[in-house]
Amino acid sequence: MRRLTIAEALREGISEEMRRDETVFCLGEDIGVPGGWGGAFTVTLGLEEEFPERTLNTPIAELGFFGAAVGAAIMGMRPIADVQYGDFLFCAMDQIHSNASMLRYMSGGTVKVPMVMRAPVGATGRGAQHARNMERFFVGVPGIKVVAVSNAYDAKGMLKAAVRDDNPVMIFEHKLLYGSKGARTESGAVDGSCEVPDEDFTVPLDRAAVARDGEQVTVLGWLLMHHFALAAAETLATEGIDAEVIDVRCLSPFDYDTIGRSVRKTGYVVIVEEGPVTGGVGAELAAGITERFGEYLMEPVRRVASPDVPVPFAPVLENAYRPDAERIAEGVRLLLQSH
Amino acid sequence: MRRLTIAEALREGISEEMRRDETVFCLGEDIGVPGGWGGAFTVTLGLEEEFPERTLNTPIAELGFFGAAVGAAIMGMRPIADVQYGDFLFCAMDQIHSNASMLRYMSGGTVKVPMVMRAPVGATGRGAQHARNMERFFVGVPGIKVVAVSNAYDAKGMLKAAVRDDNPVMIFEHKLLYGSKGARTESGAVDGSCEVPDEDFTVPLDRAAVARDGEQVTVLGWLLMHHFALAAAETLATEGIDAEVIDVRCLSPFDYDTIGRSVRKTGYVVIVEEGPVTGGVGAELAAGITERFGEYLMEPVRRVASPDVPVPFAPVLENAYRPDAERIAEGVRLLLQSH
Amino acid sequence: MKETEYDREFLVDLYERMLLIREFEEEVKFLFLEGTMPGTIHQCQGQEAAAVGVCSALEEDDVITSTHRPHGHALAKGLTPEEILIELFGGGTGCCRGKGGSMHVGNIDKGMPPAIAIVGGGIPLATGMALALKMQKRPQVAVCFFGDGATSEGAFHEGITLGAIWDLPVIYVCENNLYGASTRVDEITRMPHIAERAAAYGIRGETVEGNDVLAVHEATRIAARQCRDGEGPVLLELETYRLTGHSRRDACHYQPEEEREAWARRDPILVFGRALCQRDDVEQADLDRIRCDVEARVAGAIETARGEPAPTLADLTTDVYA
Amino acid sequence: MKETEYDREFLVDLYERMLLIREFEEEVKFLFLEGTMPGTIHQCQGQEAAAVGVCSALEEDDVITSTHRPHGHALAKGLTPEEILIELFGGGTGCCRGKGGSMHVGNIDKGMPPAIAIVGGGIPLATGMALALKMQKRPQVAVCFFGDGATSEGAFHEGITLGAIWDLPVIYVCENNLYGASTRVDEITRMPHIAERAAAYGIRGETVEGNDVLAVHEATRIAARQCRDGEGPVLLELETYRLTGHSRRDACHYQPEEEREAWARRDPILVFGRALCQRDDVEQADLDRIRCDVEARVAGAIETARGEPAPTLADLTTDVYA
Ligand SMILES: Cc1ncc(C[n+]2csc(CCOP(=O)(O)OP(=O)(O)O)c2C)c(N)n1
Ligand SMILES: Cc1ncc(C[n+]2csc(CCOP(=O)(O)OP(=O)(O)O)c2C)c(N)n1
Ligand SMILES: [Mg+2]
Ligand SMILES: [Mg+2]
Repeated sequence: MRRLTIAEALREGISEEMRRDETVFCLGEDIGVPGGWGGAFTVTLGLEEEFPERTLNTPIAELGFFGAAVGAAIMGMRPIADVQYGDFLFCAMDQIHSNASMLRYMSGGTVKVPMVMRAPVGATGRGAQHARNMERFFVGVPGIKVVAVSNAYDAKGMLKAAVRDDNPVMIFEHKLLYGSKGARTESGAVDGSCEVPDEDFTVPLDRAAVARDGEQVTVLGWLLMHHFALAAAETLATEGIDAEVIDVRCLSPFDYDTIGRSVRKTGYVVIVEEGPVTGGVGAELAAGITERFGEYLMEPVRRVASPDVPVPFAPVLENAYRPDAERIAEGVRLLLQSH
Repeated sequence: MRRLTIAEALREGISEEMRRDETVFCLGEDIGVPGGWGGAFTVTLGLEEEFPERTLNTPIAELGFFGAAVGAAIMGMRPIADVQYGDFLFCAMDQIHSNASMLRYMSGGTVKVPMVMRAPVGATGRGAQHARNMERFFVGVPGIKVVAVSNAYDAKGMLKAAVRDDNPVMIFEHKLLYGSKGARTESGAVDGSCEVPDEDFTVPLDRAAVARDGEQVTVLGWLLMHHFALAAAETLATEGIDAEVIDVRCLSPFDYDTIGRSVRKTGYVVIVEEGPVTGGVGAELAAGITERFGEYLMEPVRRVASPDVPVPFAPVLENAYRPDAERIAEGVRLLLQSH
Repeated sequence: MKETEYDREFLVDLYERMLLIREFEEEVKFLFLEGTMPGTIHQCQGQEAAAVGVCSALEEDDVITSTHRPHGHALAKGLTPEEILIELFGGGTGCCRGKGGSMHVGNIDKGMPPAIAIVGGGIPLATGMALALKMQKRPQVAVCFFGDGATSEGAFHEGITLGAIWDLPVIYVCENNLYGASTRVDEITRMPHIAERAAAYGIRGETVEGNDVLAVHEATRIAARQCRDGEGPVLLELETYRLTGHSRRDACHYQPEEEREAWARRDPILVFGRALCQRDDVEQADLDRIRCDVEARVAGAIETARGEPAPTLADLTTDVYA
Repeated sequence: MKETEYDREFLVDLYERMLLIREFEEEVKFLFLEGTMPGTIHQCQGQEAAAVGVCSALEEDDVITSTHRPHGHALAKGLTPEEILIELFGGGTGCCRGKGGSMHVGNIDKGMPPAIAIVGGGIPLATGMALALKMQKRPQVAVCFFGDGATSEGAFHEGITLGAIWDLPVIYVCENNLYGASTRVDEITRMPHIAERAAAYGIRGETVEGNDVLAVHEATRIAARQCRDGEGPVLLELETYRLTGHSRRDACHYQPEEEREAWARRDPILVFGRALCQRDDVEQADLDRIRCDVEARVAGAIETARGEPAPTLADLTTDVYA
């Protein structure tokens, strides 16, 4: 076991899968240029050295190369397509939503589309067009699986599971969690590194993870917000509030077994989300939990999310946009007080 | 007052606004070709005769002409951009989400983007790629207003309000409600026509409409589902169940005043939606209602929507995909029984 | 036309294939108009030489992508009239199990994934299929059918850009039937020929008489060879015309009468049939016999298709994930 | 260069404008590296002749769109160093009230909407701005800046397609600096020149020595005239090079050393300064004085910008809707 950053863990996972299965290949902008950065966040750094023919640097043409990934996938390849920033998924939207997600169904189950998509999300001082949390635009879209990785272990394990899955899988990653180094270090980064085994392993694409056991309230988050939820739980613990913190991790489908177990136990739920509250992933999660476990809820599910605004640039505004540990803790307090 | 179909009402609304304000213009594919159809659903039929210079037939380039609409809007024009099928909004997604919706905020309020977007949605025997309900991809996106019109009066009034609004407004229309005639008649069409005044009028973009008063349960729907909800209410009435039926109509922002009044009265809510249940508009509506009026709810909000699948072609499957009056009624019965 | 250079069997086969498409489309049109067939249709009467000319120059294991107007391509690629018709009727045993419908017919086992009805959407897809072929070091080519209207889409530009820089074995086949829906091609570009756009990507482009099945066949044969030799992609523009509406019940009032008539005289089946009869070994009676066979074939297929069961409700939620 | 045909004042002004951009960018780079400026940056050292050459040929009420690399365009279009710097510092009185940041600087009152950081995204936008100008029968032109990398985007294709068929007064200005991020232009197209792509749209294209400010000025003047005469659009390719990283702290290891050095020798400010000194009425001392002025100007602007207040929390939720 070694401690790896998320960027390193993804890099290792990709390389191992490419070694294991020669139908696996990567494509994306600047992913493997000698002297370059290994994509926007160093994940594919050096990949072109071992796999010169399976590391495809693309032109800036997201619609084109996502579509090409779909086409290659239906012909037996297993592409891993990478956008530099999640926001650019809007450019590729048609190929993802109209082709990748639906070809299997439209073909009556005769075609399969085993492809992986990787997208960094989150507000990081770059202004509105390089900042959005794109999860909401993919959750619930039939035919696509969606996961979000908040630590290196999951990053590697889910990447590998995604590569081996026969469906299109979207992996959301957070810019502040990569642990990208050198010139690509992010200011405000949060540590997503952890011990990662040397042996081959995968992490299932439909299981949430209970990161902290607790009895009084269930706090659900993913990506950066999961880390902040853990920090909030520490604060709350000092106040005598015992929070269970779950890394939702699998966003489509949700793992209602794990979530349900917690809700039945605590009776209180706070969902934490980076991104405008209205129409976010938290909406579905809140509705789904209420439908399934409403009788156990002592109060309506509470959402702690961003206000309904684009991502502002000024640090003072961006920090107010992004929920932090204190806002999460306050959300929990308000929820528990309300009875 | 005359009885107009939705297609006619929109056509009239567009013409009147173009006469009133010469910055208003239309652009889209096949919208004003002599001898053509007036767009895919006859809405702009004949428009090019009165406004040859303000009826712009575009190439098949949704990203391009939506982007051009944004550019024209920030320069003082008021474009009305039309996609033939809502599904094609995916092609234009980047211009809508990254430019139209955010330019005002990014500019610190110095730019405005007064544009209207019109998109027909709904499953209508055309298979998966011409069938999706696109509302979910726009609800809650900061900077965009979203409405959905289920009758001719609203269609005209909201179209006019949208044209006069200084923000990007997305108008969803339903293929089965247009009342398109001649070669463009839709099989399975439902009557959306109604009396429409001759005088100038607008319908606000943030008000839901109580279409049927009732005491026992609130049924929320829009577009085609609203009509089916009304039909369900008739059936339920014969069983002694008195349903209040609300045409949600304004999807972003929601009118929680009107909705709240009803919820407080009935204590039971059913949301009806065409489209996969998971991550739909109904999720936000359910979460939002529960947060705001949870104490009045006797049972968790219930959603009646499509299963989480792409839209199938075979009529028997498509009919099962699309909620109908009977499934809505059954949803209400189950909800009321559950206590 | 160089009919004399080909042997009879080959030529008669081309004729029969075109006629099969025509007969299929005419019968389907009837079924739609009489209301027994559900959904909507986009048909290809008048464009049969494109589908048949191209596919006759391919190997069975080459692959194609198609559009909202896919019946002809599907038949030319070897899908049976039955599997397509069942699909059109919404039958559970159709080529897409009734889940696709007219705009999405295909059969991946025959080298044709479901047709892509998003205009231009098949272009990146075909590019990716060709990429797979190249990476897998297989000798096949991918053929990407699309219309003149599709050339304005970003997908056209991005797809061909990738095909070009990766030297992929893909033939981009533009059926220029002069209209995208009701919009004439000269309204959407200043360029007289779609093929000239090839230059922007540094690939070879060629304008071909699209109603001449042999010309199309030849151009495709050469393009396929070029692709197999690692010198792809190629852009072929097939000049043709649709002799029917854009979709069901379109009366085509946006097309000048004379234009329609002029193209009707260039009906690819008519023209090819006439040319065939110039040969010593082909007589009108042969062609008539073929027509009879084809009519019977299609009638039989319709009969079969009508009898097939619809999907069951349980099918609604299957095939979403693999 | 035809420096002799222009009067001194004009030429010295061009020099000063280029120098202002250079000095601005160098200071900003320093502020980023020392960590006092937040966010990320994309800078244009080495490309000053493009921004200044183009904008000097425009009227004040002409409009432009820009990209993720907008500082030079903004300064050339008449935004003050102060309003940009405040924005970069995240100040509430910046040109975008602190809500835009480096990648979105702009000031619509000066003919520049917020820069679009989605590569290619400004191209349809500029097209629409030109459409408005044409519909409003105004004499202005729109100029659309973008990079070589943007030419692969569907937005490039669709935007120019519309500009061409509607004969819009828009100049598509591609600053070909040989790289899109770390990817060399010859990896993304088979074509040696971006300008050749104009032919696919039936518009005029021209490759210009982008580091020669007068060549750029002249080419733009002619293109603008053409557009105002209703004969647009035009595609200009300005061959240039970025003498700095793609974004902050990029060491450019993907660029060959000799290439960097060769282009450093073609530094547009250096070259133009040298040419200016050939004139009888310009001496090195004049240029030195300009440099001093510019340095003082930028230093003063930084001073001012640092002192401006940040937005308040209440600003977070304003300006979402009009
Ligand atoms: C992205 C997209 N935009 C619009 C349409 C609606 N539409 C269907 S076919 C068609 C015309 C296509 O023209 P062309 O590519 O020339 O093909 P043809 O119909 O002539 O075969 C249009 C506009 C669509 N299906 N997809
Ligand atoms: C749609 C999109 N894809 C990718 C990026 C990330 N990105 C930012 S700048 C850039 C390179 C742009 O190259 P070019 O157009 O040549 O402009 P230059 O940076 O050279 O000025 C890339 C890939 C982006 N901003 N938008
Ligand atoms: Mg066509
Ligand atoms: Mg560049």
